[in-house]
Amino acid sequence: MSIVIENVEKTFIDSKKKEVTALKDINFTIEEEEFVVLVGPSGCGKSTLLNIVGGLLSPTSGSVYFEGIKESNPNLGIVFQEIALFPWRTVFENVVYGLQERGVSKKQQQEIGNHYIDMVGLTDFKDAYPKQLSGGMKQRAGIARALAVEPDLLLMDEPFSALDAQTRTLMQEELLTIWNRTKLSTLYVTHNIEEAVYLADRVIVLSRHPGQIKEIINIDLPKTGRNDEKYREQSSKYADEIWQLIRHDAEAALKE
Amino acid sequence: MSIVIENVEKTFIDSKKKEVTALKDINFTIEEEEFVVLVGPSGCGKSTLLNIVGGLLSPTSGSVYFEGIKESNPNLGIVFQEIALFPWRTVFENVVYGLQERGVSKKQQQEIGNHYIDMVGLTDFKDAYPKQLSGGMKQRAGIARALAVEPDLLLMDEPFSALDAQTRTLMQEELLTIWNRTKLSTLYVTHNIEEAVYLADRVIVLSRHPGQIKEIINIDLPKTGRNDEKYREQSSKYADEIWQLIRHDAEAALKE
Amino acid sequence: MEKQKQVITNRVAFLDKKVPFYTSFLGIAGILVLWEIVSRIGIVSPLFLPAPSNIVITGWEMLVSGEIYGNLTASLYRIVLGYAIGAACGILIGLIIGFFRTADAIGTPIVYAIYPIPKIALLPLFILWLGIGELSKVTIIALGVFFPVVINTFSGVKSVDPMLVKAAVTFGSNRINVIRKVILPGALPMIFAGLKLAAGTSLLLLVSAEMIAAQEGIGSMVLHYGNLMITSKLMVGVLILSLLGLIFNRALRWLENKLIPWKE
Amino acid sequence: MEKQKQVITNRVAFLDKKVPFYTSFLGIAGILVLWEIVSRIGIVSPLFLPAPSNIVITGWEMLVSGEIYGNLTASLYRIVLGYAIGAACGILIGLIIGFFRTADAIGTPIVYAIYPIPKIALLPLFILWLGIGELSKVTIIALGVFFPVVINTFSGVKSVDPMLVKAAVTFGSNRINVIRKVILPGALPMIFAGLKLAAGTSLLLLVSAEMIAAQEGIGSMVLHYGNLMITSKLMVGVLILSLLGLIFNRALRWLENKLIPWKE
Amino acid sequence: GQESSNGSTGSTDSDTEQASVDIGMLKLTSSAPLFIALEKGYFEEEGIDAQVSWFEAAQPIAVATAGGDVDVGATGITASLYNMVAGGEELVIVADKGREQEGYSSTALLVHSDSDIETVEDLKDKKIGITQTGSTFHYMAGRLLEEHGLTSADVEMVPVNSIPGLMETLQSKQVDAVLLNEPNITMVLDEGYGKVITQVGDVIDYQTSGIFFSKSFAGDTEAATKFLKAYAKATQYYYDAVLTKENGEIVPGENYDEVIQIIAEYTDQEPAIIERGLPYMDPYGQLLAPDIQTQIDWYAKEELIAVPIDADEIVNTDLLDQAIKELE
Ligand SMILES: Nc1ncnc2c1ncn2[C@@H]1O[C@H](COP(=O)(O)OP(=O)(O)OP(=O)(O)O)[C@@H](O)[C@H]1O
Ligand SMILES: Nc1ncnc2c1ncn2[C@@H]1O[C@H](COP(=O)(O)OP(=O)(O)OP(=O)(O)O)[C@@H](O)[C@H]1O
Ligand SMILES: [Mg+2]
Ligand SMILES: [Mg+2]
Repeated sequence: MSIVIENVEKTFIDSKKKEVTALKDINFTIEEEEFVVLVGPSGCGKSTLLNIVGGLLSPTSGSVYFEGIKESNPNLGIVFQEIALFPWRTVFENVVYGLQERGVSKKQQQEIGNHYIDMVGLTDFKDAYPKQLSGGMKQRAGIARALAVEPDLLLMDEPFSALDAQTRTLMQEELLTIWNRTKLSTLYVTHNIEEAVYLADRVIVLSRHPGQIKEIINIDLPKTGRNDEKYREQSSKYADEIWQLIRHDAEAALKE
Repeated sequence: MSIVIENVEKTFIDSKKKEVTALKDINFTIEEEEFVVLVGPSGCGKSTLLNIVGGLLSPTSGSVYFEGIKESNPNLGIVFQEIALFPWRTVFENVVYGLQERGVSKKQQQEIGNHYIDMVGLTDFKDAYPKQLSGGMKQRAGIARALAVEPDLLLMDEPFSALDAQTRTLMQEELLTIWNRTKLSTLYVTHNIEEAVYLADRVIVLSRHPGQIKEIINIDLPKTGRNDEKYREQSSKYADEIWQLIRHDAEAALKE
Repeated sequence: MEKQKQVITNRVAFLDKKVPFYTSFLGIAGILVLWEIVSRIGIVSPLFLPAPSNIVITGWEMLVSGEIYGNLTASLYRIVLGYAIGAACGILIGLIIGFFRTADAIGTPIVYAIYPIPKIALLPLFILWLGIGELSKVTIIALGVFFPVVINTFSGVKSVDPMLVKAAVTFGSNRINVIRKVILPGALPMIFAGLKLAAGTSLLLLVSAEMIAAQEGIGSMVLHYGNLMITSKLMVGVLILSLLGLIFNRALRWLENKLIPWKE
Repeated sequence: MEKQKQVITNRVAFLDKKVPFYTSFLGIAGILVLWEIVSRIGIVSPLFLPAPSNIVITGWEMLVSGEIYGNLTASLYRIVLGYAIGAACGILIGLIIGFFRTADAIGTPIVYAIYPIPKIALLPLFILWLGIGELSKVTIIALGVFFPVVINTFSGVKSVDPMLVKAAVTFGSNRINVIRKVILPGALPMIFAGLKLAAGTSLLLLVSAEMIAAQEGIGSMVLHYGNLMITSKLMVGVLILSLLGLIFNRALRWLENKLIPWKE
Repeated sequence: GQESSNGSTGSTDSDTEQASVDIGMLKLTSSAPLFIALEKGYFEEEGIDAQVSWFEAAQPIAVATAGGDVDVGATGITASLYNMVAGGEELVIVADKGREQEGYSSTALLVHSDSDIETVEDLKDKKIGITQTGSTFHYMAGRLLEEHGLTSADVEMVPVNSIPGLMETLQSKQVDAVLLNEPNITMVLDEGYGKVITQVGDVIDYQTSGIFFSKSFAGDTEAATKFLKAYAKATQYYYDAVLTKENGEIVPGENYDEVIQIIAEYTDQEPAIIERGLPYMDPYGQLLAPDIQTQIDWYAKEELIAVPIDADEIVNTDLLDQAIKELE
């Protein structure tokens, strides 16, 4: 099973009624059990692309499809940057939301819900409302919610960008641990180049105006232990390479 | 001239009316033209300490003083995490606020204001209101406002934490460029260890419960070009050393 | 040479200034005592300003005589019925124009066209249409409640974070479930804001309507004793209305806390 | 074997549904046309529901005859004066209790004790105290305006980001300048929210007071034609009041945009 | 709202002996004797410097008199007046200023001209429009009903807050009957939408309004008597001019036109309208003293006054008697 993004293009009408091309000629495939990371400067269309893949936006042309899948209605799990937990539901109720909507039995909801809440380490906060959680805990609940539907494709849009640097580092490690247990096909969006290098099997670098694929970089490092002394230099090289690709665009974005 | 932090201790009364010691036995000195960075896990008291030094909070015991200064009323410039620009003032009016309050003449306000707005690259946005600026531009205006009073001590509390990773990298570079021109004594708070290593002459690592100085680390690297290939390994070692000091506390903070 | 030392002191200490806890009581107690004294020693004639003690005693007598009971039930009937009808319609229509674009395009301009009319001005019209009985008064109150509620419900629906709708759809909700599980709870805080706003308006309309066209009710009682210059009984009426307003507000707040435990 | 292909489609497309721009007009226009027809062909007697065209014509006649002018000036005098006094006092006292802790401790409980009284209930009392002339009506309106304004001003002061106060102090402001340059502009948006809320209340109070105790004014004119069952003239009165409400609101919004250009 | 003006036109010579007296009143026909006294200089003759405070409503006059803001008040006698006295305010009623009297048209009960109501008895279960609760209209309606064997509980009294309101609601048939006074009765009859069922004065004698003295002015017997001498002269002048009857018909007296002219000037109204609404007044301004107790008893029975009071507390006929004696 793989997810094919084929000739995707997206134009918006901006506030001055002008047509703006946000994405153009986007073509790539997310293979089974592959972790693909999208990086690029602000406004290059990362979120737009992720939303199109997630079925939350229609492409102007082109299409996105699953290939070689049995189910007629593939499951998607999305983790949002804004977290988007339902404030009126407790952690548990949030996590099992997708299961409820699929008509899964109460008993199974309990089982699956508890399993994933456990996995993200929120067992003690099962019955807490989102407002009672810290930023890091909220995002973990968001991840558990996306995992609970056992998705065919996991989408994450800058899930850790609102967290402080230390929490972020710890969450990246945790995410990798979880991913190693689930091995979900994943499309991950980030601004943070170190994060991309740390997590990705493949990094897709976008340029802006219009958002196009500038480069696709395979990260040839073992999936775990990239932080170790011995890989540090190589990681740092990848990061530098990506930064050189983006830098110019990022500076331009800052001046807008 | 130096700034001495002597035996500072701070206790708060928490919501359950219990006394909580946020800071204990804090002793250090910021030398002239020194860039001191405070790092530590969430809730270790970084902001509390910075506020005490900035005269925005009273220490429970101990004191903070300038030594060997001529003026009777030392100038402070603070850059806040929340930026705290006055929304009803344009960039220019914000930047010259401190000058106005000191009774500086209109003409000099113009001169100094334009100088610092130029320095942070906001000349085109002089007359814009803060709501019209992006996050990065807002923070640059905040920095210009703090510099404009030509402070004896510059205080910065996580100034870049709300920015995206790429903007942050660019802003760090800019800050260093500006600092090299002004050479202000600076106390800088951050969660981000790479940032600390990139900017600091000295890093003070705090532990939590209560906030105490765990270690003071001198960064023996040239002030500019720490990003260069040749220093990258050394930087990375410093960062690792600091991370090992903090990690345990950071994990604990995440579970609260 | 001695080194110069410039200690940094807290310059925002004034923000933390505390006032003794009893100051709050002092204000109200002071006014009441002053008022009592002023009326007692006759600086102001009790005809114009009866002493608080006098008002309380008169109130008790009116309670015992059953006079309050009759007027209060008449008023309560009107306001409860009017408020319930107005709030129910307001929430319903607010949800409809909030969620369906076509209903929004048609309904919103109509709502905003009628909204600025001070509702009491319609009382004579309703008396013409519906007679001078309870119906016209209940309608006026319902109408006065309807508008703040419909507008707040509408804004509430519109202010629901679209991210949450997207999240719900992503996790498999159909449109009905989006309304039921996302739009409705998401709009609830704004709906309550509307209900609270409407509470004040409904009371104002009740009293005005009773003064203009009623023989019974606390409003007409106040006017009646005003005409008769029986100030202490007038004040009892005002006191009852103010208690009514207070209870109304508290009840809504209690309900809000029950229904929106997750509100920050 | 053919590979299976499952295309991902946009599941929130319903959020972007557009309605033709003319739908908004359709609603209002439809109602007006229906109304005109219903009255014209006599399904409903024009005595109860005069046709819109009839109302406009009657309005024009009343304008020419000067009848509207006299009543309108009487009403405008009352509401402008009452609103100005109430708003000025409300802002002033709101700032004082917002900024001085002691004033807060003393003043706030008093404000909240009087707040729930539906102000019109005080009209008979004010007639006793101040006579039946303009003063009692103006006072009622001022009082009705005072409370929402004072409470909003107070919350406005309290809601000013303490970070901004700290920033101002850091950059050398003394307390007076903190009030002038930070608290006041920071509270302005909330003050305007209060002023807008008060606009509706003041109009309601004006009409009620004029219906209860006045010979002149749009409110008493509406009641007068209600008593006479001259529905078209009554409707003209309602129309004027609704225009008054609209203009009032627009004027405040215009002022807000002038005074708070930095508001998001 | 009240405005002060020097009421004594013409004479500006300041007699040192003159006692200054503030009079609070309305621009209504029923204040005619005061207008006459002012206009014809009766007050100066008695050595009184009369100052007039014009009021817009009746109630504040009583309040001002009791409070001593004016020395003399001239207005209607309502439940609120009795409640004021019961509430500790002090004033005394000293003279007549208009009453319902058999044979003289003043206040009447009207129904719509289409109405099938013909007698007061037919009013059972009907709506009667009055101005306000506790007003003179309320009292008259109640007493009319009682004289015809009904009680106020048998009808619905609808307060419409104003006299124009009464006419309007009658015209649109929102009430079945109203009480109205002259000249409004004539206006209704002229427009043809109403008809008179009965004249109040034909059923009861009723002291509708009076002259009040503040406690301190009443205590100044000399000035009070002087004032009442002037007032009594004026009422007599008024009576002779407009209320004299020959063979049961009112005929214009010698000074008829002059009196109408004075009233028209003070009230800013057309003489033709004034002529229709000339209330009955006692020739010597004497109060219908026993009626005051009757009023108090009725209001008390209807629970319109909080604490029953004794008529003796507020009526003082001695001053006027003294004045009349001095005049003769
Ligand atoms: N609904 C919309 N209407 C008009 N233009 C839009 C809309 N959404 C996005 N755009 C434009 O499309 C471009 C891409 O936006 P997008 O949010 O996908 O970028 P991004 O890479 O996610 O940026 P960021 O890093 O800031 O999140 C931007 O120029 C943006 O202004
Ligand atoms: N006003 C206050 N009242 C009570 N406790 C407080 C107050 N301010 C801070 N604290 C407590 O003091 C400790 C230190 O807080 P501080 O904000 O200085 O930490 P920090 O290191 O800046 O954290 P962060 O990294 O999250 O900004 C925390 O435990 C906090 O809960
Ligand atoms: Mg994005
Ligand atoms: Mg902090």
